[in-house]
Amino acid sequence: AHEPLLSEKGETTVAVEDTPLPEELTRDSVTLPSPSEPEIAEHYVRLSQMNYGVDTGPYPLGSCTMKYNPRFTEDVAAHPDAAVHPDRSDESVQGTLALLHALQDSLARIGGMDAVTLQPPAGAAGEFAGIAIAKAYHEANGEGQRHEVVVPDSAHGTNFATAAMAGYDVVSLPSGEDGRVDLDALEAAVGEETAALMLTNPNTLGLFERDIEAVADVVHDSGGLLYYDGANLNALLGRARPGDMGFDVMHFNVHKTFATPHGGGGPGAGPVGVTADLADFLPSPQVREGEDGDYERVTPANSIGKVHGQLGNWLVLVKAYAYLLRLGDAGLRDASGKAVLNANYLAEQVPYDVPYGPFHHEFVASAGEQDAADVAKRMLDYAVHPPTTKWPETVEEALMTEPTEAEGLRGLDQLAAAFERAAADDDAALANAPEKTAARRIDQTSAARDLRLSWHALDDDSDA
Amino acid sequence: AHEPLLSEKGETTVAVEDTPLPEELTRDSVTLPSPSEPEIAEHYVRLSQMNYGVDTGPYPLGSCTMKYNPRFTEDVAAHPDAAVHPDRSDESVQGTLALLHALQDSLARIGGMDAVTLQPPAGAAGEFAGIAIAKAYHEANGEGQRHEVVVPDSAHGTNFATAAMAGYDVVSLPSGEDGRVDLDALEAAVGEETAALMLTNPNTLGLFERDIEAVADVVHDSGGLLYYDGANLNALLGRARPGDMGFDVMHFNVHKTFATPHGGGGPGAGPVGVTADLADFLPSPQVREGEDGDYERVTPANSIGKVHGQLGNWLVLVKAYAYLLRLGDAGLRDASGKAVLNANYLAEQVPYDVPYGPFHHEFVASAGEQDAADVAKRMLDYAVHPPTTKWPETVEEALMTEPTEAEGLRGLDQLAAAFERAAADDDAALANAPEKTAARRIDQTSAARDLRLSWHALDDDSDA
Amino acid sequence: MSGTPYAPHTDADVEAMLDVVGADSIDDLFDIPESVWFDGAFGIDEHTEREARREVEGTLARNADLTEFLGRGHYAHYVPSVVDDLSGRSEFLTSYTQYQPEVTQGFLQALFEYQSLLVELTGLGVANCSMYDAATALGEAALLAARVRETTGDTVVVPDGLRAERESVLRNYVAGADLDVESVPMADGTLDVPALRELVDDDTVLVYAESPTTRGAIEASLAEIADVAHEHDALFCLGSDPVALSLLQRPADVGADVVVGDASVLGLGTAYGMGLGLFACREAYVRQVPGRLVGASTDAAGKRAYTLTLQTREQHIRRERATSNICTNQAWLALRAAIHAAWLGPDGLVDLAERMVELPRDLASRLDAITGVRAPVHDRHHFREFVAHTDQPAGAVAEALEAEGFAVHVVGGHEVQVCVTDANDAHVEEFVAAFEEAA
Amino acid sequence: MSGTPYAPHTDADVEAMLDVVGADSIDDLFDIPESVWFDGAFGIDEHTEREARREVEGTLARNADLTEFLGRGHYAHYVPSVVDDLSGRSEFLTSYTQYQPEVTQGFLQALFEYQSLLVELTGLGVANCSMYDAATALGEAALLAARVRETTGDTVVVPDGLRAERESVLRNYVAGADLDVESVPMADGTLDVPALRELVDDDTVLVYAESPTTRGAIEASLAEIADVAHEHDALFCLGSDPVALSLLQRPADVGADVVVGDASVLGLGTAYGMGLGLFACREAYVRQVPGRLVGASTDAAGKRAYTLTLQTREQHIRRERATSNICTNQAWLALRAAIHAAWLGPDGLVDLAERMVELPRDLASRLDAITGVRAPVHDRHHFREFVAHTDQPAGAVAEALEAEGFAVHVVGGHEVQVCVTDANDAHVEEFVAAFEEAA
Repeated sequence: AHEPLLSEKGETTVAVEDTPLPEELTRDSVTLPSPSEPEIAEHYVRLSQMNYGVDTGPYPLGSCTMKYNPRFTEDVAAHPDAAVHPDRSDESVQGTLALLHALQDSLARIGGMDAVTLQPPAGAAGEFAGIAIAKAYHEANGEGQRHEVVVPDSAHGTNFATAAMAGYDVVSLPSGEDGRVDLDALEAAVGEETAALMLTNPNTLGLFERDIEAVADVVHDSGGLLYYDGANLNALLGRARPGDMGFDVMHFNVHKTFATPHGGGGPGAGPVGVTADLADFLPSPQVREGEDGDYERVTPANSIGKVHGQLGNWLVLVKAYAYLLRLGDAGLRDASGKAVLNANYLAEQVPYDVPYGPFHHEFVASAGEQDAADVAKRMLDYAVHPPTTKWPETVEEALMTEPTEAEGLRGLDQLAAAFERAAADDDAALANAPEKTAARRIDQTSAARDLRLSWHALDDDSDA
Repeated sequence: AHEPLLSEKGETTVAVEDTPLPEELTRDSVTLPSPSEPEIAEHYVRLSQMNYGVDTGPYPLGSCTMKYNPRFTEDVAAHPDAAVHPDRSDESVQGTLALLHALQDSLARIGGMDAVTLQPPAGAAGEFAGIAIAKAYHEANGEGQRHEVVVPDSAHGTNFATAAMAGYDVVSLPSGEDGRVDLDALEAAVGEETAALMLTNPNTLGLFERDIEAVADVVHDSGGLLYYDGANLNALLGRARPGDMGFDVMHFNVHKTFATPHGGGGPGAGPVGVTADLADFLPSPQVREGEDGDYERVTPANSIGKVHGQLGNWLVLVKAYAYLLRLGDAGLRDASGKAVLNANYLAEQVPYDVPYGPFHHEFVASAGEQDAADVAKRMLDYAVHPPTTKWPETVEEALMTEPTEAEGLRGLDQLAAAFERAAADDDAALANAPEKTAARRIDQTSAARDLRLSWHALDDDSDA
Repeated sequence: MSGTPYAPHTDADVEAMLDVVGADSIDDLFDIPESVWFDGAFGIDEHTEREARREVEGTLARNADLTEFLGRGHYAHYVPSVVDDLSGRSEFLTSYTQYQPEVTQGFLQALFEYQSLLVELTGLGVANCSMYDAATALGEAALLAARVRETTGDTVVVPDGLRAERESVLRNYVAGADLDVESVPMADGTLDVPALRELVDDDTVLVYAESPTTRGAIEASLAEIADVAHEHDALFCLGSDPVALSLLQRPADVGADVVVGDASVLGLGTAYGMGLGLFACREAYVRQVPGRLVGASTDAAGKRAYTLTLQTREQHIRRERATSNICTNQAWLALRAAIHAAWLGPDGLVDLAERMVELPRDLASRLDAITGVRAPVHDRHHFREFVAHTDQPAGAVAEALEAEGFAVHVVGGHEVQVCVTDANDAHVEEFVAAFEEAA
Repeated sequence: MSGTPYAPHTDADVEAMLDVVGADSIDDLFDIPESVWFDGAFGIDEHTEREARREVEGTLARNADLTEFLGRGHYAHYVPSVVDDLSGRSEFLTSYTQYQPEVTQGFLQALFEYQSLLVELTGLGVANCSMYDAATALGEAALLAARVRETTGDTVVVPDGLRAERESVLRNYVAGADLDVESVPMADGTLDVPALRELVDDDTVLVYAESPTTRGAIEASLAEIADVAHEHDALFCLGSDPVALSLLQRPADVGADVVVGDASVLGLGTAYGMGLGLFACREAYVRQVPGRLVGASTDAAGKRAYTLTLQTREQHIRRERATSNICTNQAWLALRAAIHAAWLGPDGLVDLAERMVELPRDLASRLDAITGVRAPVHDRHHFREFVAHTDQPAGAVAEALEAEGFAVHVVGGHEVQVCVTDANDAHVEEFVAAFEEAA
């Protein structure tokens, strides 16, 4: 399967002239493809057929929670009443504000938090907002000297990047033998310079930080705050809440936990929950229910300001809210339970060693002598999407596997078979993989060395 | 690619008991698949990927007019105001009636007819309605003795079947040397027993019946009526009208000419146009504009009654109307022009003989020594949909090819290349085709001999 | 714009193509005699996509905003979003009839599954890929009966309560076969079986009964009706729908030879009367079945594969000896119905059907409590709908209800018919209040 | 229902799986200390799909039915149906970031085409796959400027007329890099270039200007502004959008080093401020670009193939030394924008942009004719929108308009701002009439 670029199907150069503007304000020309609608439909239908999605088959990407995206939430988000301008008066968008308020409230209860902002448009943006809130809090308390954020070595790369972006020095915390936070190492790492510890729980190995309360005490005793990375929240819904564990700030990934589609890389949404002490620092605006029952946008007293031009990815939030209503308490708890059951069941079938446990919604197997990335490529030949690979680095040749609750026995067994077959393949077969996909193994080195980032840059010898 | 049956993914038997009805009124149990929504999505997404559609590539099925189906017409048909019950009062469905009235009117003008019914739900149903109207007309004129319908030997099979279904004896009219109606043969065939001649123009060879006026005279002189099969109307839009050629009754195939999607076999719509003399016989109801500007449903004076429980395939009619508005006069005429240009251009590239011409929107090539059905199967390997084959029988090993206006130079050249390659293949290659499709050549004989028409009947040895 | 937006040709393409075919202009390619060349205009203005949408949607918006309590053969149930999403995939929506099965396995399998659903619900061996609607399916059933009957006959017997539209379609369908249609009276909402016994004789080719009936009553005497038909070598055809069939007696168990009805209760809804003709019959008649059949087979690699089968019954092969002239049918709606049924599953189907007994029972009792109203009129079990007697003229009641935003049927001088399903049950409170005012 | 409808497990499946893993119950699989085990309820009721739809749609329906003449950075254009249909295909919508390019060539190619569109429109060598919105793209531009500058600096200069929300985001983004934000005054709707020249010095890392400005004026001095920035080794960042860029001066031609803005004007619309952050820059800065980049390469068979490239800039590889923490971005909206742009084509884009000059010009002259109204306030060319002076207090005018069903911005004591595009131009007559009443 190969689909030419739209530009290769025919470009047109339009001279920009005789416009309603003086010539000096306008460009000379525009050269772009000018496909007819039938050609557009064919182009994108074909491209879609060259793309793996949740409906295509199992998608066990560890830490990504690629669960089924219910269709009705798309219809709800497409409702004409959802298409409103952000500068409307509060009175004229009571529906939008009511929904946002209800979602703030639901997320607060799910996280065990006292207040939630829906503004951050992605998980990383949520981290940024959360750390900015922590920073503002420390500054307001005259503790602006706290310049370090502590991050376990197995954490998501975003945690490190976020802390740096917010102006913090990053302190990497080595994991303990058991794959969890080492309390002694933590004691050594935190102190008067610590602004926060960022933690995922269950962590990236799928392990619950059993000492979480002690961890919280250590951090709090040092004057720091505890930040919860919501990437793995799908493991805990209805069975444990970050707020109850001592976390002060957290973000939610609605495109992971609450089934909004990932869209090939977004839009997601990364709401942030905080305890009461931090609520005044939330971004502006928050949605509040007024005394008359109407909803209004208000600016928290010590607001950090904004992390997004408006209220974030509104349509994504609508989908998340619809999902929450569909499932309710029992559905959310069941989703979590089946996600954990699936991971445990699948791990039993996988021919690779799983060094750490007990894990929850995901497990990290080790490909051992095999190259994990090659194993993944080979699994593509067996018609499934492979797990996340080579991370966390604390496991050799890691295969980080998260089937989610949306996979049934059939899908799990299909995954297990793909693992089995790849494990039995020799290095040559792995190195040559994939063989059965639309594209074969792609040359990353040449892509990065000889940059071709637009069709303008193409003049290649590839057999296009 | 293989997708198990839903039943093979797991059936559930539900005992029907403790219902609100007495037991003697209820069944015992129901056994059906009970897939979860993720499984349903996966199932049908995979099935769709095993299906060729207009967006997949060229679709040059002669006589089928597989043109691009504009997406916006789907949105229009999905509008909540289109979802109404047929038993509503006229006053409460003025929108629906206004649309139907406007479509009746537009089609009348396009066909050169005086009145149009939108009720027939498909082309064949349109034929049936049209012939029933002709019959009622003759009976009203005391000419009930006319018991024959004349149909050219190259005509669509439906014409024969329709006439028979309406209780007529079918007289097959041999084509002339030039592929058109032979006036002498026609003179011989028609007479006092002739109720109607059914004709397609251009005919199934793509040829315009140049003597159409003489044909009309012969039929009318015999007291018969002239019926126009609208299957090939895409060839004439804006350049000729059946009414102007002397046709008394005609049907339109909106899923051919007016771009409503064929849906894998319907729903289509087959509106019927008639001259003023026949208008009183149209099915009930017609939509009329009353004196107050409101629209109302009325029963024509000598109505044949109904050919569909209500007003036909309403949502399909909405799409057809939206298409007409989008194109307007100029667009319709251009569509026709480009359809004819495309057929002529493609025929130039095809390595097979095209015995008859000048053709319009389609041409019939002869595969000669090759088996046309095998050629078609081989073209599947070359990633295009093949033409209609083995029909009309007046051309040896016919390849009836209709690219429609929706194909551009790229698509036409792709088709030409597929024809070229198949023409160059030997018999073994043709007999083995297709090789590259999801399913290989399917055994028709065993399908018909050993009938398995539901999953209940499956107990097969196939490698499912 | 001065042409179709749905052709890819640039002006240069057209010129190049004209060169190849050796013509000066597109018009030159048309072999149309001057005398019938059309020089006029249709007078249809072209519109941008946005304009066309605004125009059509603006027209549709002239429909009044009514909550419908309407049924009588056309029913709305909640259609889940997956139906639109999956059936709307263009590989399904824009494909042709499956004459090249090797590249249309997806649709063929979906239709095979649809057939299987109906086989399960009816208990009969064969279900086709669809007829146009319930009315045309009934017409085809009568023609099938005439074909399969050993001796000729000339009568089709239908219930007196049948919708007039269905009877009219039936009459048109059977006219060519010289069959006549006779009606048998109803007794308190269902068929008058003694009267039926009187009417049916050896000239009867088909007896048709419905359950639920047009007035919403569940027919209790199906087996008896079948016996009457069979005693005279007539076929028994039952009219029903897939939701009702999930709960009511299995047609095969009561002796039905053919089942017809409208399967658009799944996947579509009322759609101003657009339908999905259900057609199932005993396996013995398979070679006389109208319409398309999908069968399982194997491909050259020995894998299971699906294909249209018994095409020799059809018009494109057998011409005037075909079992019907139908070709294009309602395949895409069959796909939608199959998706909807899969989404419900057997549990969901039975649950839904049970609610279709409970909802009208409850609503009837609410209306019955209103002074001047008696409901249901018939002492029967009901499905989805029932008839209510109003002391006020029914027309006036319906008009008053319409003024309040509700639509009901007027089915007699003092009778209105009311249908309640999962699509309108959320409005029952307001409806009852309005009814109280109106009656 | 007593669980998620989106897991396929039957009860028997669960039992069998528990057997395999050797647990008595699902709860046993959770390694959560008793002390933090949650026994409470969230209090979120479960809903059927139909109930959930009714609930959410009912909530949304509380939004007033207003015709919006609103802009200021968030614009609605007509989005053709193909955008929804094609982007909604689940292979696109439900896919993850393209970390396995061999099975995600379709999305990668679409993003490559999106990048190419922006490269063409900006004339700059690099465009990324998206930032969140215009505000965050500006923040990233400032951080890029700080990274690429040879000497350190501490100031970002922005126009005084910048939306407060964008400035707030910018301040948050640059706080970690210890940069401050300063505003340069506007002169009659566009940047005050002499004032800019005063303000910019060697501590300036970035000069940001917009065209069209937040007040809808087209900036005529872009090249001069760029020169001021470049004289001090600062980067020049232009804020615009893809429709405006189709007509206005090409950023590369006026010396822009970075272009940011909101590309959701294509394929999405206002969506309560959800955006699609446009980010393009000179090729020289490619290794400092935030966000994702798709590059062309070849596969093992020598065929062209696409892949995410330069991932070493990104957080999952480089952690705290990444160019940004962004990972999930707005990829699906980029796909939608690309489809919309393809549908328009270069002709359609330029035509649309020309109408965005004509429509506000015409509307301003209509409003100007109303007694007590002066429009446009600024003696500039405008794009999509303009500011009007009202003798009446602007708040009162806006309130009166809202009562008539129209929304406008209040941007000063006696200034309202009005935006007109192809999405609301059909309502201009009624709007002018309402304005006449209101003013």
